[in-house]
Amino acid sequence: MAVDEGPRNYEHPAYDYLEQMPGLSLAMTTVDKVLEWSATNSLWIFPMATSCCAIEFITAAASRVDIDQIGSVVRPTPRHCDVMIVAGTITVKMAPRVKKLWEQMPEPKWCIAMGSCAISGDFYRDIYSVVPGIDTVVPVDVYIPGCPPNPDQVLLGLQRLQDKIRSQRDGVSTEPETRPETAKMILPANKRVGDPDRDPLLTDAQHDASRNLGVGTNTDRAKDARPIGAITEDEAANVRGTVDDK
Amino acid sequence: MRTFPARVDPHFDIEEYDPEADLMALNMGPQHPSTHGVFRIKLFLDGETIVKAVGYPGYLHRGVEKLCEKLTYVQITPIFDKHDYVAPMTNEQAVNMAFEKLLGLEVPMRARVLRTILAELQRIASHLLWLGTFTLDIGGTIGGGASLMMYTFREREMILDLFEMLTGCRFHYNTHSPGGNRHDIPEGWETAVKAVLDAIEPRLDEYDALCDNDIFLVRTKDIGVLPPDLALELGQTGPVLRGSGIDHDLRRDAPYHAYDLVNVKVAVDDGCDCLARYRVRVAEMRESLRLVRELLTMIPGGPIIGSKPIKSLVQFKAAKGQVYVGIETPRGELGTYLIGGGDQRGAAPYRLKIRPPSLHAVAAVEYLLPGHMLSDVVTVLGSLDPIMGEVDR
Amino acid sequence: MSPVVHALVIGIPLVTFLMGGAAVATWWERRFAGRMQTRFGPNRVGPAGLLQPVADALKMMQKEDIVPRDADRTLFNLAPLFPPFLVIASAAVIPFAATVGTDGAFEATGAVAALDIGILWVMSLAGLMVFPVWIAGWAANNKYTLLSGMRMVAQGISYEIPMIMTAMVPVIFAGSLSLSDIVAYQDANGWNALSLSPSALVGAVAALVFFLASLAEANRIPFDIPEAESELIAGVMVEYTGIKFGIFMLAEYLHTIVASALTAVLFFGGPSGPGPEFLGIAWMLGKTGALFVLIYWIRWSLYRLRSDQLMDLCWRVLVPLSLFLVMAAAVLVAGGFA
Amino acid sequence: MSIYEQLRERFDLPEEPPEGEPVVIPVDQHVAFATALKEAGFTLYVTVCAAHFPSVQPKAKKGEEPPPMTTEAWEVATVLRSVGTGSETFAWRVRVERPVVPTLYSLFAGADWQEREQYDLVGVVFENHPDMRRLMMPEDWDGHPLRKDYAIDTRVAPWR
Repeated sequence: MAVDEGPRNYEHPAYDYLEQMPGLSLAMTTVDKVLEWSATNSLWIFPMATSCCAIEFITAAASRVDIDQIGSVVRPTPRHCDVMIVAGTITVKMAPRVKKLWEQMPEPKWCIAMGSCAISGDFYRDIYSVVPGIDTVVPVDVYIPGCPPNPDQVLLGLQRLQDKIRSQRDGVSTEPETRPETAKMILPANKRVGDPDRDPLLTDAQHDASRNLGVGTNTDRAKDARPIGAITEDEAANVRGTVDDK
Repeated sequence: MRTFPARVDPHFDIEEYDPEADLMALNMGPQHPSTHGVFRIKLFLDGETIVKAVGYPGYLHRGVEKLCEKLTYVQITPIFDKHDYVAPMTNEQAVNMAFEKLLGLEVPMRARVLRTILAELQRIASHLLWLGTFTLDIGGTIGGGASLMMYTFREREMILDLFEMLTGCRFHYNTHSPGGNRHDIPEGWETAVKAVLDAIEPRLDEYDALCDNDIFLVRTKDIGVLPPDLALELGQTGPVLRGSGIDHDLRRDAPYHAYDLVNVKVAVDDGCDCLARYRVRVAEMRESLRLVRELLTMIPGGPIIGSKPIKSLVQFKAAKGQVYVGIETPRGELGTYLIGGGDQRGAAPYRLKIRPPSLHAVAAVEYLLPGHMLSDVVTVLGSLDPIMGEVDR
Repeated sequence: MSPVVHALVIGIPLVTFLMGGAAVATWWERRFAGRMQTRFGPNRVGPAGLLQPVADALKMMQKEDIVPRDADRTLFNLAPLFPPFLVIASAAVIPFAATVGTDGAFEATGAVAALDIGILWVMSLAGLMVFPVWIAGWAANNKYTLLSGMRMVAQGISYEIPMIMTAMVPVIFAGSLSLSDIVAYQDANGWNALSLSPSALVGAVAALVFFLASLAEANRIPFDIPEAESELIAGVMVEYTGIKFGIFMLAEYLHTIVASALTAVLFFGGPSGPGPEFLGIAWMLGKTGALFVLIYWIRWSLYRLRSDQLMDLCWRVLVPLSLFLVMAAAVLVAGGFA
Repeated sequence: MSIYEQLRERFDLPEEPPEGEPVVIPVDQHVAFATALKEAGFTLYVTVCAAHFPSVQPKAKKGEEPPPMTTEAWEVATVLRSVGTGSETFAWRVRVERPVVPTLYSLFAGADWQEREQYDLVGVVFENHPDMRRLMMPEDWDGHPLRKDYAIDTRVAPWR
């Protein structure tokens, strides 16, 4: 699921028609300016709101900050939106849905990672069920740091995104280099449940594994796992009643 | 004696339903504007009437319990801030009280009174947020609900400002620790609290008036009826249980902090429906306002944290055993089942089980939804006030 | 003046006015909601945020046009074309101005096509409005849009009945199906909903029922269950992107404006009012604007009804009431009280 | 008479309640114990907590043979609460060497999701539960994360 962070230069098909029309080439720069102005000033937001940052994001839409000032409306369906704000921790169970929702958004689209959980996973980073940063799932344009960021930082983040869109359209910005974590990402070895390409034997094996509780005995994952979390004998000895003294 | 309809069997086989019916399976969530986060409900609809509802939590499972096994007691508090992100103060208190009970630490009186004030302020803030999002569910994001939400967020900001004065943080405070509090009351804080209480009190009446209209009543009355016996069996606590007519509040029935110093009047409503839960929460806000006013006059002097050095881990060496501590958060009984002695030095929990009130509340949707219309899903779910960070942990 | 020239001379300004009005209405609504909610609303784009609708429209035109894989492509693309067309067509018969006729009497003019059966034209077009919404809901092949479309059809065909019934009350009073005649009657005998004659009582109740039914037809809170965001996310518009979604939004605002104008014409005298006749257009704009503000005031203050409660209200209250109103109006006219 | 004394008459319990931890009862008395408590007024279902105790090698004393490995075990603690003024909790544990414990679903409907969660995270199967599926983790997840032999940063393709 490595993310393609290549330059995204989506152009509406109407541009082609406009450019072919005689006498319009001079006007194109002006038209471009107007279109750029409209694109930056009407950033409709799709809130991918999962946890704490969601509350601060709502606060940003409420009285004190009010992101509606710069024309940002929150719409609950991805089809109407330009910016996806990922606010909160994304888990392994949720990540495929985020990817799907991102793909349902129409181009041109941007993504903002709000809060340290969405940026890197924060202190849940190393936990089995948490995605270490949403930029391993979708390409991120602006990071808003904080845990959670203050509501006014959301407004600032949107304004930074406006700057980025302007510079991208004017051709003065370059895409950042790929994050090392993203480059190291591996493709899913096994297809997910429900995928027609998934080996049916695999499903049966996993089913059995969880049924007879033979966890950690014969799966590849157990071999790869570093046993940081495994209990030591001293730990176990501390627990009353676990060590059979007889 | 009020009679309730027969209990729904949430495990009934959908194949056995009327074969003539044209059923539609509709997935709500995990990304849906009204599921309060990332909850997913699978609905089987006959027309617009719900035949069966199946809940799927877990889209925000962050492995907090596993993480706590790797951290020492003092390191766990900031994790707990993120867990019920609408009421972080009471979360910190819940887990720290479990540690104090296991380690045998005494909390100074000043810290106890301060904790009570913080808990009550947090209760007002949390219920204000709930009121806003509940009306948002009924009234829509472009509608009357949004207007009320903006108002309640204005008042919630005032309380967050108070917390920011005290701890320096808007949201995740990390102000409690085993044995006491970190941040002492700053100068002028009491006056600021009084000013905020005076500002909020008249506005609560306005919100009551905004909700006292026929549309709100027909949308909430007799919707999501939860009989008292089922509420107890499901382990409902807090406003959901009291909205089912059961007079149970840990602040009065099993006092902790400084609740034995004040007389807590428990709001109970035996309507058992969404409207009853709404009434209980609004009455609780007024009661909390009164409690904070009363407690502000009785803050004693003295230290805010126990004399034992909490940062030294050596003293926790003997911390073994298993304790359960539950306190009354805005959503109900937040309990911590703690098995001590995980680390080599005994400074970390061996196993820490959080008892989230929201998980119990949200489990009730399978019982409450069948028989209702599609529009009632959001009303019922909103009235249960689930916080997904707490449900999934 | 030939009918074609007449239609162009009045129709082009009317369409421009309606389109511009709808654009300003989006800006105004957001500012108004902001003011109601102790926040600002759009205020950075252009002076006082006035260019916000322009930016939104231009942005929507630049967006990618997505048709879902499983959607019915033809119907999906066809559906957004109809709503604005139907709404503007129904605005064609509404008289927006007043003049002095050849015999010195008051005459309501300014309609693009002053049909003698104006009210029938409006009502039949309003009846057609459910089709594009149903087509959109069906074609997108999404369960939420399907539910929304079904709700729209149920609500549309139910609320048409009280709407048509109560529209018959001014028709019975004026004895004509022409909107100009209805306005002229009101200029002579006082507004239908607001005058000292005994018929005003019936007229006022009829105006209320008609206004409620038009709210339901235009999908405004508290009757906006087809587009209930908290349940159905965005109703039939869930799958539409870019300018197609924009056209749906535009049609919603147009529909609200036309519903306000129609209520003003039928029950509040339309372009008639105190003062000389050339003020008629100002009166018309003022009344339409006032009703428009009222609709949005209601929208940002009230909650939403449930779909079965909506049907209950229609079939148990509004339909019997409107039948009674029609009978009462007939009795009043027969008895010579109106 | 305290609730503990009442229960001691019917069940085989120690003379005094153990200090600092809940009482342990045999697994075959689990449901009967819960029924007795529910009849005695502990009607509010609070929580269930399963814990995993893996097989470990205890420390050997100097010059002695190392003691035998402990057997792998699971503990399931259940907490109930009485309602109203003077509310108190009662907790008890069952300790099993095979992770199978009878369900309390027939007594407390709330045990449904709680026991599913414990099955999902710790891997204790609750017998006769009507719907023993995973609650938190995806349906195709391998293993039970809160078991002690499950590493916290277990590899999850494609992220780690």
